Amino acid sequence: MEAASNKELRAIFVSRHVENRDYISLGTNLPIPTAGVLLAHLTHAPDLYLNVLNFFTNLSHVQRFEDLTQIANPAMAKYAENFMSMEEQFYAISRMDLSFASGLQVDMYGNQNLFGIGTDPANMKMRGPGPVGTSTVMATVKKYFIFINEHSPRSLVKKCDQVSAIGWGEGGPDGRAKYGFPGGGPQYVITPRAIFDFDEESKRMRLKYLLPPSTLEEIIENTGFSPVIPEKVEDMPPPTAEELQVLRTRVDTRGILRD
Amino acid sequence: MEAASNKELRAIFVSRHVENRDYISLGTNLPIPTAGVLLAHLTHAPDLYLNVLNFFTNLSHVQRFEDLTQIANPAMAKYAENFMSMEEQFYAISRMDLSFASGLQVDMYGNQNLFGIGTDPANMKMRGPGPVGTSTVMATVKKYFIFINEHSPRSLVKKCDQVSAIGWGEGGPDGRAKYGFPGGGPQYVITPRAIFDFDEESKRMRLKYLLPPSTLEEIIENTGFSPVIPEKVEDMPPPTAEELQVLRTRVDTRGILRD
Amino acid sequence: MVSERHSVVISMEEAVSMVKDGDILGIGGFVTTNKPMALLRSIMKEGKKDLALVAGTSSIEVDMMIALGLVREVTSSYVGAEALAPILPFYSRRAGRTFQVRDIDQGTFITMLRAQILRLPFLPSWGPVGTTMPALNPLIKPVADPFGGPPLMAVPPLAPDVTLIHAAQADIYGNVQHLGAVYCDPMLARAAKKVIVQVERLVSNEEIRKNPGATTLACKFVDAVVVLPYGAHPTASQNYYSIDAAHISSYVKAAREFFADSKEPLEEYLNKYIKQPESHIDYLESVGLKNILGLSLEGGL
Amino acid sequence: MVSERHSVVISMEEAVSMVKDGDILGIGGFVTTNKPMALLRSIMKEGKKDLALVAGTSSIEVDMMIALGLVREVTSSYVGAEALAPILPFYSRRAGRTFQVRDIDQGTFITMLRAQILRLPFLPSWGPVGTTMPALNPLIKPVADPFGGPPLMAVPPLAPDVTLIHAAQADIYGNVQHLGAVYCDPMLARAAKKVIVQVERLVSNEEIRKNPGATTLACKFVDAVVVLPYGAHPTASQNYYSIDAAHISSYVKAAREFFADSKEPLEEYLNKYIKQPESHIDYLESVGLKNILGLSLEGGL
Repeated sequence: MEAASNKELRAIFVSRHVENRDYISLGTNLPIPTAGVLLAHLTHAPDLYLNVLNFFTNLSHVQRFEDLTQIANPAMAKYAENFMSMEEQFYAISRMDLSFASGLQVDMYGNQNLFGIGTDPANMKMRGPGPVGTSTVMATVKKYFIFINEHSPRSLVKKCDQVSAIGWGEGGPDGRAKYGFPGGGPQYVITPRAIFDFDEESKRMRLKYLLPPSTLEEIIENTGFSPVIPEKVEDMPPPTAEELQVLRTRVDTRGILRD
Repeated sequence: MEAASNKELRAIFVSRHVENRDYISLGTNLPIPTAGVLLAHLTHAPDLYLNVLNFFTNLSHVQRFEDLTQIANPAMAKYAENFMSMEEQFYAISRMDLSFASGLQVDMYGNQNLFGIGTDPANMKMRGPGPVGTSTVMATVKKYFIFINEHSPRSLVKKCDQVSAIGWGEGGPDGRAKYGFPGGGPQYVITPRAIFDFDEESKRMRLKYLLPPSTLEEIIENTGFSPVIPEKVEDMPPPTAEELQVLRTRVDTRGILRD
Repeated sequence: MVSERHSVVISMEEAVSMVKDGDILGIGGFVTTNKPMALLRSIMKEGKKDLALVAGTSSIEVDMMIALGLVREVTSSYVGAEALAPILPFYSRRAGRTFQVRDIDQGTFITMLRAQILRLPFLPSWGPVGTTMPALNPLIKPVADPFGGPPLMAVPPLAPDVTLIHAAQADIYGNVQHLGAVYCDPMLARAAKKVIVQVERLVSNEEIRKNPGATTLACKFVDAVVVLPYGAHPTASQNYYSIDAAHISSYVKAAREFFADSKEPLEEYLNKYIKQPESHIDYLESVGLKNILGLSLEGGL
Repeated sequence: MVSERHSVVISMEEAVSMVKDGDILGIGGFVTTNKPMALLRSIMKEGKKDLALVAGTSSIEVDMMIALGLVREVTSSYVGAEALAPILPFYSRRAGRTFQVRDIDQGTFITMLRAQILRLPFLPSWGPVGTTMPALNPLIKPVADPFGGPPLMAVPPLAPDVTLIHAAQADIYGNVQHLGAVYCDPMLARAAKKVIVQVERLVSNEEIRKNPGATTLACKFVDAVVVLPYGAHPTASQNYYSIDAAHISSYVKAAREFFADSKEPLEEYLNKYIKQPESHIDYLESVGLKNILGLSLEGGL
């Protein structure tokens, strides 16, 4: 079988961190984490509870997904087991196991900025679309992964111009505890070049896996701060035949992760 | 036509204070106000919005009510236009125009006690059933009427042993304003012997109408405080033929208000 | 490779074993409708004790558990049976003596559940303002309005260890449909650590998906389903049967006599309906099929 | 003697006259689904101005109104069109310049609506804690936890003068059924002083009562109903049609060009779809029946 693409590796990484019975919200416009969650669903997590738009559903009986980019579509209503109002969705977050965040900027402690670029509130250089629900969700969800499509000094910054959702705050082991947040905070930052976790003490981003074809030098060059670099950077354990097969034949049937 | 009974008069008083398009919750176990509201509904208020148990309904198309005591019955589901969860019912109170309160004790400012008899929280003489929703509802509903089935010094007291819902607090024109309550407070106290409103300045209960066969002396004797007695106590304007006819032939078809 | 989606349908015995002595027990339904009576009877039969009952609007189920000495605390806005019994004997006479009351009104009760659901350490409520509720319930504290208005009253979160709910139907995965009013059940479920739902009947997942808007508890909020037809008896079950007023009155009469002339009628009631039946079916037989099938939903109005 | 129950069905003209210059305007729906576009187009055509838009998750409707210079303030957690346009030109470039942004996230937005619905002067929210939201939005203030935990952030109530909603069906009395997800619509309606709902079709009261559990806005929360089939176009209408992605993209393209080479494409778009059509039917004709009937809900997944 053809080797896994960079995007496929990221989806498989997500899949391996999904547990059976998890409750997960599939965001719109995030095909890689969506593929990862669905791969888990069709392999080891048949009891997933999925929140797609305002539909509450389980898709373990779906044989193949025809278009991964269209999962967040009102046509999903046909699989719905429940409709949830926006209020009910927020009521459900305390039971949510995993969520995905993103940002125009993400800083070394996993804080995110979707408000805009510029430090002067009255005169920003560029306004982002806004945080949607992330400020509240990232404060309260059990755990979350940060997903960014661009790994550059512009997106991975020392300090965000604005902060729309807190990761580990100003760092340190009590980075979140001092706010009293009920949620567990960000566990991983997934970029096209690498996967990071957070150092237990400093709560700074720490390189976990390089993603091909990136090199350590490229990571250092393209990150706007100094991430923690462990003495030995392990490789991500390779995809199994089952993972690749289910991903390609049932989840990503159009091959959008192989582009 | 037979003259109106005491209970019928009370129902008709309520009916006259119901306006078209009002939103009103019909409590359980309160047949007189229920009859009053339904009488208004079938005469001058076809657009009433009624909340009965957790059903939201309009009953203007009902030709006759077979059993007034059974209005708050799950069988009402057949007339429901909407189900409301308990949470939605509380969300709706800010749009509610009229509600009915009651109490083991009611004091001279219309404060109510459904907690129990006895001033020592740790050792009450008798525990009441509890306030149900009244503490919150009476703080926020646009206006409300207090309805008690017994007019005695035991039920109409100078000071309640416990207070489960606020009427005019400690009295005075800012009796409610100092708490910041959004609701308009109690307008009338309706007993088997009389109807009271509240003095504009002192916010003390003021005799408005005597209900036959009571006399002024009986009122004074049976009230645990000195209500405001105006120089001239008016009679309640008598029922119209239409009011009595609709009440007897369509609303109270079993004649429970004529016992 | 693909394992199947799991069923959460369990037996009564398994359900009861999910409740421990000392638990905070959430009870769904509304006064004398949709009470999870079958589950509660098994809990009473097993003698689970030191229970803190969280039942916004409650009735004989709470009174009976007090009568059996199983209760350490009650959080409720109402304990009564309306026209059948405005005041219930054991609740009214033993409150503050054999158990603590957390006095609350329904609006404030919902606020405590909402605080738990949103994992907020407090929420303000109008309910207690100006009343003696804070003196009766030390959980309630004043909170300043940061926008300069008068202070409000705040309540902390309330999290049942196990919430018991009665509903019309569910699928094997735990998607529940009430087919009528839901009362506080969704909030009691969302606030709880574990949720057990007893249902009149089991339906297919396809049946649930035909009308997803009718799903009142999504399976994520349901840990276990127990199939217990007529399980709300003697309270009403929406869309299924009305209250058994005669049965409820027989309990109330026996409980009143306990405090007057004789303790025997209550003992007889509890023996016949709680202690002796070996199963829910046994209980229904002791009530009698004729009584049960006579509880039509027609009439009224 | 008995007058009849009244209809709340009104014309587009009557509906638009309920909106005044300066109003706080609540807009229902979710990003590019169930937006009350037909009502908004009439408001834009009439040139109602100084509007404060309250739209939790919004899209081109907000961007267009900014382009037309009608907006003084936006309260929203998201203005974008997802894959079609992650960022919308007028919102992104004119924020803080021609209008104020009340920065908020969706959880905090709901909290503001809930405060209004419950008539509470404030409610605490996790959303702004630790973030720069309070610096961006001066309505947000810290509030002490009366139970001793770290401070939270509080928001005041938010009350739209008029809320506009798009839904599947209603009866003439204003009982509304979405036949699908409701998004923030029930909260936006409950918090508003007036509510106007545009529907795909009118149904009988009997049809509503066949499934009261499907009623998403009870008539008490609806002041007016306007029958506007295909009224959500070019956004999707649940149960009726999908988004018109090509149409949305044509707006986005024109708006982007406005800030690049040419102001003409935008002027053409606004003329053709907002200014010239004399009625909703006129608008649909300018879009073309073939385009409209091609927006099937099938496919996907």
